[in-house]
Amino acid sequence: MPATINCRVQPEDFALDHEYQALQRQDCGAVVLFCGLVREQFQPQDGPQDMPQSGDTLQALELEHYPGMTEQSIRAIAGQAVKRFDLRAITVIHRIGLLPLGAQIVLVGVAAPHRSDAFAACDMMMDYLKNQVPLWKKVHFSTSTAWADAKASDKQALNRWQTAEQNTAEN
Amino acid sequence: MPATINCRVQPEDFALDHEYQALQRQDCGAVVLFCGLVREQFQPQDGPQDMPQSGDTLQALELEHYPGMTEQSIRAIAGQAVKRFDLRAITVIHRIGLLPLGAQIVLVGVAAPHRSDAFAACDMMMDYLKNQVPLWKKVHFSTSTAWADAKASDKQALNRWQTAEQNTAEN
Amino acid sequence: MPDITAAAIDTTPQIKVLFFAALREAIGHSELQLTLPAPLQISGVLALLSAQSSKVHQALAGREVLAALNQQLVGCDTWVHSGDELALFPPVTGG
Amino acid sequence: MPDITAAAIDTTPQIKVLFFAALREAIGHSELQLTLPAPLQISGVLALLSAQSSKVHQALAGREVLAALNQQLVGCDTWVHSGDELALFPPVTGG
Repeated sequence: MPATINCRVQPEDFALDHEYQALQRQDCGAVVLFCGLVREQFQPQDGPQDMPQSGDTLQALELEHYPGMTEQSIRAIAGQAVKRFDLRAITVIHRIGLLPLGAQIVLVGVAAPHRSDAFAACDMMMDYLKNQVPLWKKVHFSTSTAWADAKASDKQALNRWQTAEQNTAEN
Repeated sequence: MPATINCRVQPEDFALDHEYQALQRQDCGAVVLFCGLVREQFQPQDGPQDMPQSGDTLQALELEHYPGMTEQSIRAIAGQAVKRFDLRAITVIHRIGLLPLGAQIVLVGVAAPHRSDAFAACDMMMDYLKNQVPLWKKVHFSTSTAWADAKASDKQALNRWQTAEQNTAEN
Repeated sequence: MPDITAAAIDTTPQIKVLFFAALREAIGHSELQLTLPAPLQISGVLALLSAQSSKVHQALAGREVLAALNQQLVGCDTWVHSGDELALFPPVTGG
Repeated sequence: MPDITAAAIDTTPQIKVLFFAALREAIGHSELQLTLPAPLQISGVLALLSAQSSKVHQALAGREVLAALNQQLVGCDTWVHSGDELALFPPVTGG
């Protein structure tokens, strides 16, 4: 069954409730929504990250992207999700530009007849988004800035889906 | 770190946006929301279920529960999630009574510093909710009613978490 | 015989039994008080209920039944004590 | 030598190279046009860029760099053709 795919890359904020309403379908018993938010962060100094050592905390995240490729790669990820799971509607919104503490960064929403597809698809799309979409975060502290480092855990998370893909192809 | 747990069993509808706002924390980069909705369903007759054979479709779901135990077992599930994952806030709302087509049935919302915890906790709580909370669905068609059957797939889904629990205990 | 056993105990051991959903409808009651003739496991309570009423017997026969004792899901080998609240119901279908 | 090779080809093979994020800041440019002296893989383009500018050399050295050719993520052994858009950037950190 065809799925409605709605992908946007924009500086503007989005309204979760509006996107939730738009995702609903009569044949869908499950809607899963992931929202990524700008969370507090402490300037890394001598100690381990995320520890309040320097006193300087995150003021905002700046999101840079590769116009054209960003939209295209998000759409490709949604297309993969639709091929792999039984879905009826997908919404992916990623914001760019300067986003203050607490701001919404990203929304991935999925409507499906059954919850297992909705959960897996939302989870998978986030993993692809973290690893394959040309977006970069610059952390603005009050007196300095630093580019966010890619996390090994994000790469590992992606492997879950790629291994499963290969297994499916082999069987 | 302590997590705020908010569990409700109620006939009244809920506002997703309100619950989403209430879940947000400065140290949480991830919010995952699951919404279960009354989806269309066809009266099972000669053919396989979910096929429009009889022409009679679902008008409403009636949710019966075991007052006291329902609330207690939902709270226990939330407690398990907090023990197992790094979470800051959980909201579980389950509606009871007569719910028409398209109505919201259940909300499970989780706020966590990182998305892997939020996804896993939300997914796990739904599996426990489907298998261990004393709630029953009666399907109202226009000319008849039928109690919903428990699904083997829900039981299998629960095994994922129980196996992992045992593995964790063994290691 | 069961009546003599019950009378021999100081206070008559009674439990509350609740039925839900399809089981409640099949039995036609949502609640009853049951006097225990002797210490019983839940499986024994089910046998006792079936012996007392053909309607209950029919409702329980061939049906998967879950049990909650004092609002905790338990297995059918759990012992029941006086004053307990025993709930019997079909597999749950919420969420 | 490279100039002679380039001149021997009918139209001068040129590509557009884009830099993003930390790499863009380190190099000080977001975009440049590059003349290909010969058919090259992306690894060859990286070597050529490093040879042309010490700033690029420093920016690329010891840094994990991803490549997108015409807006598709590709490996460094991918061949680059005239008119291609090659983007170079650090591992992505969106989402």
